[in-house]
Amino acid sequence: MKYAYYPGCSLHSTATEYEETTRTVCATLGVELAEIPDWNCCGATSAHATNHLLSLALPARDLAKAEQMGLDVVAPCAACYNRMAQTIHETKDNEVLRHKVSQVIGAEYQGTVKAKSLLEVLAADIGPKVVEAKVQKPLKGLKVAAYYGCLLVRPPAVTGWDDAENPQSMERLMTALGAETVDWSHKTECCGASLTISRTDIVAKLTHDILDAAKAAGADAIVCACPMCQANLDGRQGLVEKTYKTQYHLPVFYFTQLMSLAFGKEPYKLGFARHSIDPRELLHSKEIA
Amino acid sequence: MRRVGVFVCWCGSNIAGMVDIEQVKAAAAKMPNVVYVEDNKYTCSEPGQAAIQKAIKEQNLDRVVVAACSPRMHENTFRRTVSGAGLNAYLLEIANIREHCSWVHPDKAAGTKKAVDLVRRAVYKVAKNVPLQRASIDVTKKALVIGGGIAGIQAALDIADAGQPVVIVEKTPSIGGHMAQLDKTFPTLDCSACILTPKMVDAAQNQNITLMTWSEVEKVEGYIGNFTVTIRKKARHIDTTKCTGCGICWSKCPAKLPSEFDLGLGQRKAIYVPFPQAIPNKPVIDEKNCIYFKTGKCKACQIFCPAGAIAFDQKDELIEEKFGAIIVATGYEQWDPSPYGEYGYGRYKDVITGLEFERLVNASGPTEGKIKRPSDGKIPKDVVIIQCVGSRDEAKGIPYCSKTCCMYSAKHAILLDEKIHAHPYVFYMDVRTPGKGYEEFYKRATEEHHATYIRGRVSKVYQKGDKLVCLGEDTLLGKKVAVEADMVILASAMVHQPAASKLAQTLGISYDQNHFYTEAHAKLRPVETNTAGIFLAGACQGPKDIPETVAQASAAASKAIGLLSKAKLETEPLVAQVNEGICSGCLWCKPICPYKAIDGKVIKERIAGGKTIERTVASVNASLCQGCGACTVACRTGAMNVLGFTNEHILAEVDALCL
Amino acid sequence: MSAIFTDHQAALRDEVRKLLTDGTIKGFIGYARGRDSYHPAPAIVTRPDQVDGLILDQFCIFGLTKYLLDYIFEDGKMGIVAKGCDSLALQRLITDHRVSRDKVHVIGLPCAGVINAEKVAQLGLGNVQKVTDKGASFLVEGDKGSRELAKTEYLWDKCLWCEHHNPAVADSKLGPEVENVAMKPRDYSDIEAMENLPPAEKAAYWTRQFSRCIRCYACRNVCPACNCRECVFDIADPRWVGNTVKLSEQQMFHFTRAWHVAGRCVDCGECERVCPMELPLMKLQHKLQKDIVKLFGNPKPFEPSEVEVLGQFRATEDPEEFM
Amino acid sequence: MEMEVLNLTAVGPAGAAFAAQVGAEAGTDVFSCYQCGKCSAGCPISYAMDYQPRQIMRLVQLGLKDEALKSSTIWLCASCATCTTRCPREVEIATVMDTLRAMARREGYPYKERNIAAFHRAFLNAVAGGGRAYELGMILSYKMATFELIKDIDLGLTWLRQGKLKFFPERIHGAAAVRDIFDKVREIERKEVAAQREGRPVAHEGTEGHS
Amino acid sequence: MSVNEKAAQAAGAATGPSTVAAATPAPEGWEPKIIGFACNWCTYAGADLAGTSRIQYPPNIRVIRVPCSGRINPQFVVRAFQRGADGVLVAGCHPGDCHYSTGNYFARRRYLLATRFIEYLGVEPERLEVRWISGSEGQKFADTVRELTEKIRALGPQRRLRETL
Repeated sequence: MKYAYYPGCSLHSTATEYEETTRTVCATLGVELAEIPDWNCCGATSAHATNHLLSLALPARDLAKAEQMGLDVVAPCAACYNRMAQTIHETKDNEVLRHKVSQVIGAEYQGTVKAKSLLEVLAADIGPKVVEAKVQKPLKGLKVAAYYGCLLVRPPAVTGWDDAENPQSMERLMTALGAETVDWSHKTECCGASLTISRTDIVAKLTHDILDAAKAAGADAIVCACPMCQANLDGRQGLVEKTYKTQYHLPVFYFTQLMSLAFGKEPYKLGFARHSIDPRELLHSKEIA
Repeated sequence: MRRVGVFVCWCGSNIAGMVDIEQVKAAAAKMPNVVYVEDNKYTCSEPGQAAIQKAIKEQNLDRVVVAACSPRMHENTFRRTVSGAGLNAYLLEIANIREHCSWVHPDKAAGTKKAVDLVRRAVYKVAKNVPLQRASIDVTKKALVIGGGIAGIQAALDIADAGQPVVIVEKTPSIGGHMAQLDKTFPTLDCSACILTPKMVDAAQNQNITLMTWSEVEKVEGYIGNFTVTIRKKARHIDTTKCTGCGICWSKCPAKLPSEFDLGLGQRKAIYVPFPQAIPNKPVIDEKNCIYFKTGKCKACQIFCPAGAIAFDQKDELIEEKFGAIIVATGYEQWDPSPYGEYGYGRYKDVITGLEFERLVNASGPTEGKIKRPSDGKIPKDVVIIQCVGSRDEAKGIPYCSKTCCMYSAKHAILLDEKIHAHPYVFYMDVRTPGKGYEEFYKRATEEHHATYIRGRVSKVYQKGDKLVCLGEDTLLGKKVAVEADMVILASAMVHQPAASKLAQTLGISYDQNHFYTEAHAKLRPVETNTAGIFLAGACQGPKDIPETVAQASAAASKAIGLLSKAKLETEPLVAQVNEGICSGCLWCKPICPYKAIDGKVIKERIAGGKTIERTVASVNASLCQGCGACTVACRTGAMNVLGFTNEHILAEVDALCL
Repeated sequence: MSAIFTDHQAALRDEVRKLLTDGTIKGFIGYARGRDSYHPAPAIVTRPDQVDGLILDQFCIFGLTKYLLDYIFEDGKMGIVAKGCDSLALQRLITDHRVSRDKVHVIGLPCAGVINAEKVAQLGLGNVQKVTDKGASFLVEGDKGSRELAKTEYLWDKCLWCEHHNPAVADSKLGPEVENVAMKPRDYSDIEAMENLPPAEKAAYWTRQFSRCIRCYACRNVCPACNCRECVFDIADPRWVGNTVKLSEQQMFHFTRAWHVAGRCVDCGECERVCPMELPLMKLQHKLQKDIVKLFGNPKPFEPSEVEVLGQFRATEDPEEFM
Repeated sequence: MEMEVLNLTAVGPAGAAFAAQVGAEAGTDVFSCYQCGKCSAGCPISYAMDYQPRQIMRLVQLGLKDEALKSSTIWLCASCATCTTRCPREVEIATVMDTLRAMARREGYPYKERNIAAFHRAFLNAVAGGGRAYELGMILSYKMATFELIKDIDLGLTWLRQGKLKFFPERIHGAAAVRDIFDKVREIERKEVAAQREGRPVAHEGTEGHS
Repeated sequence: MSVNEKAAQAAGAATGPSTVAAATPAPEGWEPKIIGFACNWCTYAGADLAGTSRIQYPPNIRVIRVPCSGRINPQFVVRAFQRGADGVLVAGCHPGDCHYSTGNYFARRRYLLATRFIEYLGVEPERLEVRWISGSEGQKFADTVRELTEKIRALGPQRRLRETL
């Protein structure tokens, strides 16, 4: 199984631990990643908040490169995945738009490749059975709340590979790793990542609601599949605790970190030190790391 | 030379506004065979029809063309008009210059040109028309009612009261339908069972009514007045002549399963009557779940049955019977709201449907009428009712209003307050109460029972502790609101029966995009189908409440009674006809006929030299033939034709339109 | 595959004589010598003494079955000789209820292919004396010379892909059955080439063909599937097809003729063979056959069956293109 | 403004044209909305908005362009698409928000949420400059634009220490190609706006953030 | 080929087949003449519904009402072309919905074959449209007529089978 790999900007900056563990997990599971040469930013929310054509053109340049490689794209970042899927969706049956986009990027974009999120590839294409077979150190006793956020599952017309209201793919992966999952209410609520810098107050409230719900459901930690979500839930947790005068201390993992851990990788190689809420104490207490 | 009169209708401004009537008249006057042209503001009105009759007499017309609305609208009207003037009813053609022209083409010049062409088509066609006579056929004096809910029961009782025999075919073990599941009925809050069960008993005891429960319609052949219906009488595994309905068998049966009648909220046995007042009060054995059928062991029912009525070896029976009329009363299903992931039906036990609530509140239901929430049996304090679940939601594939939910939600709100003093919060988009006493009933819910009505669709229901948080917008305030409820009732949509389209195909009737059966005319023929002799009653035709269902059932019954009371039926003469002179007798037409109306027959013929020979030709049974004409295309010679739509007609129409 | 019709000529005569003598048949439809050795003629014999005029040779291409239509109202049986392809034509008449099986006595003639007389006549061999089967070729000896002719080159095209070497309907057979395999697979490449032309070129091609038609109706008259008691082209009211010699009427005529035998054609190719203007009429029939195979999954569209392909349907399996 | 009576007849054809344009650009039928409020109820941010998302839809239906384009709602929308996902009439509300935002920017409406607009501009500047987002540079340029110098300094320093923020931007080889995309998009937009306006004066600030 | 060239080609392809057919220009004021054959129960009712719903469509079509799509002999279609129709619409109930239960299934077989055959004779395939249009599909009827009219307008007059004097 081979994919054109699109890391996206975050995985080269705030989320290097996601990038590293993505590569670790894929190597373990035999998913070959060929990084798209000279990829550019997908434009994220800012592009489609500004100009529709721009929001299609930026991902299209990357997709056109993947077309040349003849490979479907895998993107670990939910936002990048969503922008790519959106571009494919909108240009699929719209030849005029596809040509307009091709003109803008100065290369031919035909719409022949698919874009998948890393979670989809690992949970659906590879599947929990294969994952379970690779587990060396089951994550016994760890209770996680799987958090999907918005961009992995919405809008379903664009994404559509898991249930939009009560997705289960991450739960199935976590169960395969030996962890426990909680059924909770906020797994697809938005954390407001695109406002994290400009309207920190709003983000604090949204993050608070999510953390609250996870805690109430009895989770020890949150596991996610998006560098924005992780940055928000982890990085803003201190602010939330201060603003709302409460304590959570909920570590926020990338699902690939937990997979690597369960596959028996050295914990110190998994970037836990870069988390704002250090998860190592929790992992120690559960005798996982 | 024919003498054709052309009558151009204005239809007020409907046609005249968009088509130049004078131009059409002038063009018509020059068409072959046309000897008279006249226009009229409303040709279908009495003066309009009188004008046609006058012209037929005074101008000695032998053919008539009316250029007006669709023939589907007034062809029969004008057929009566011309026959009233002594002309054969079939010497008439309609040019549809309204639906196909003035209403769809805003360009008057182009529209007028098209109208002229359409008139020419009719003029050319009518020249080929010949007088046709209606034939008469016998009527089997018995009606079939498919479905034993309130619609079917009412229709059967009315037909039986008129002295005609009627058979009710019901697929479940008992008649009663959805109404038997309900607790109270709006707007009077009578107990549903109290008004339904007497009717069920009447149906069972009426000499003219035969009940066939646990039975399904398998095949329908024939035509109005003469349907031959094959009914599958499913094996009950009970000798109903011996069974007394004492109930020992189901008390002894060890196999417990969720009860369909209680929507899974209660249990039944593998041998069961669906509910205590079931009619007939004789059980059935559910083969799939019966321990004896699964393992060959048990037979507890047989051992304990004092009447010796258990018959494990009973088989399905196919019964063929003749009927003159069929009433379809197959009802509806409540929509399964699982596709609303955001409401958590199926995920949270205390999110239930309206029909489930009916069972919870029903004295003969699984909780004996105590409103307890399914998860922990707690009596709820705050209850949210969400209206339009499924209904009016195109994203969920149900674009229509289910019509009954506003009222039953108000009823649920009243019952919640009355029975357990719970506080009902009703999320609605519109409250629709167009019915006698309905608005007053809604008023009672809000004023006397203090139900909180919130205008807005709930966006999400989620569990928080032992509460279900319902997030909505109060759109009248423009504020997001949350209700922390103990139980949530989803007023789920009324949808078609799962097998509705299959039955439609068996019957040869049509259904709409929502799989409700289509009436012959939305306003003027609301209980008839396009297939003569088949009528509709109740929610199989579209969402309906009980009063409306009963009214429609009686209407359908009166149509059926009218049909059955005739000694003979007149048939449409527009059927296939064989020109025996040129028929080769190849009979390739025969397998194409859906009504098995074509067969070979041997005719005798004198040929050159004075010899008489025998040869086979195709022959059409005119009372079986419905005039579809599929056979004609298989006939290379053109020996097979359909009267009214002959090859001569259509070729002339093509030529007229291509001029 | 060795079978030479001439070898069975004597046996045929004997059998016909016997059948006529014992009253099994009241007449026999066969071949007689025509204007030269390449062109046999149809012959009807009713008396034993006429039987020696019957011939059989490797040029007996045309089917005789359609003559049976002249006898359907007469008492007694007619005899007929039929190759594999002719037997399909007979089946056509029987399934169309035009000829009743019990009124015809069929002498079957297993056939390894018929020589294209038009091609051989060009070779200047004079009147043919003898034909010998050499496996892949025929040795044709004429009074002005002899040649060994490769079957793949000198048989009629339809014989090359024929899968009906042995008669499907027969009361008796002349000689042993021959191996029933096609010499080459049925090939629709000429049809496909035609399909791939742009509309204007297709139109130009057919205009060239149809404008030559003289409406002699030979194609209709010879066709075993054109067996109506009264032909649509002869019916005046309604007149489906005008009978003036005009291009548009010729087109209508050829569309109608081809369409009327769509799914019923037995692929005998007689229409094209008899056309005096050499119109490629089988190009129409083969197009219909090809599509019937593809659309309705009927691998043998030219074998008459109880229900014709357009007289049946499969609700869910038939292609749906009209949504 | 709030106390004024909205004169619906005064909206006229321009209002209808606005509604039609929003529908066309967003590729959705704005008139399908029947004001059930499910969008607002599910919106995580609606509490902070001046108009509920449902009310924005209503403003668009009524052709009240100024009210819609001056609202904070269109800027606060985080594009989570919960509204679109749950809409019973299949209206793509999130796309309508995108459309209104782009329209407001194009037509020079004052940003109700200056900070959010500044963030988007800073982000795109970074992408247009080097082909990829460059968080530190972007954050610094955002802070220069918004004078929010102190806010988030803790988190920023932590992230720098953890290596989550880099001191130097990644530049891709195709940076020029990416910049070209921005230029072409701006050019197309300029032409389309001009065509739309047909002679009406084009009066708004620069069409692109990175200029 | 550059992106621009491809785009231009795609744009050209989108306007429909205009290659050979348009070689002879349409006479001034020419309007496509389209004959529709519609079954009484579905398509004719659908066309009526387009009328009652006031859904506008081009006035180029003239409908002949027949009981069932199974009644529509392909020879009628060729006759229409012969007599000068530029396009023909054959329409009936959706499969499974035939008022006579099976008529449209026979029609489907016949027209699967006839459309191909008529095309084979050199008539542009766009000129013969077969569609299932139900009684509730007034919009589909109007859309079908509009699309067919546009396609035929692009093709120009039908001369292939047309009777010439």
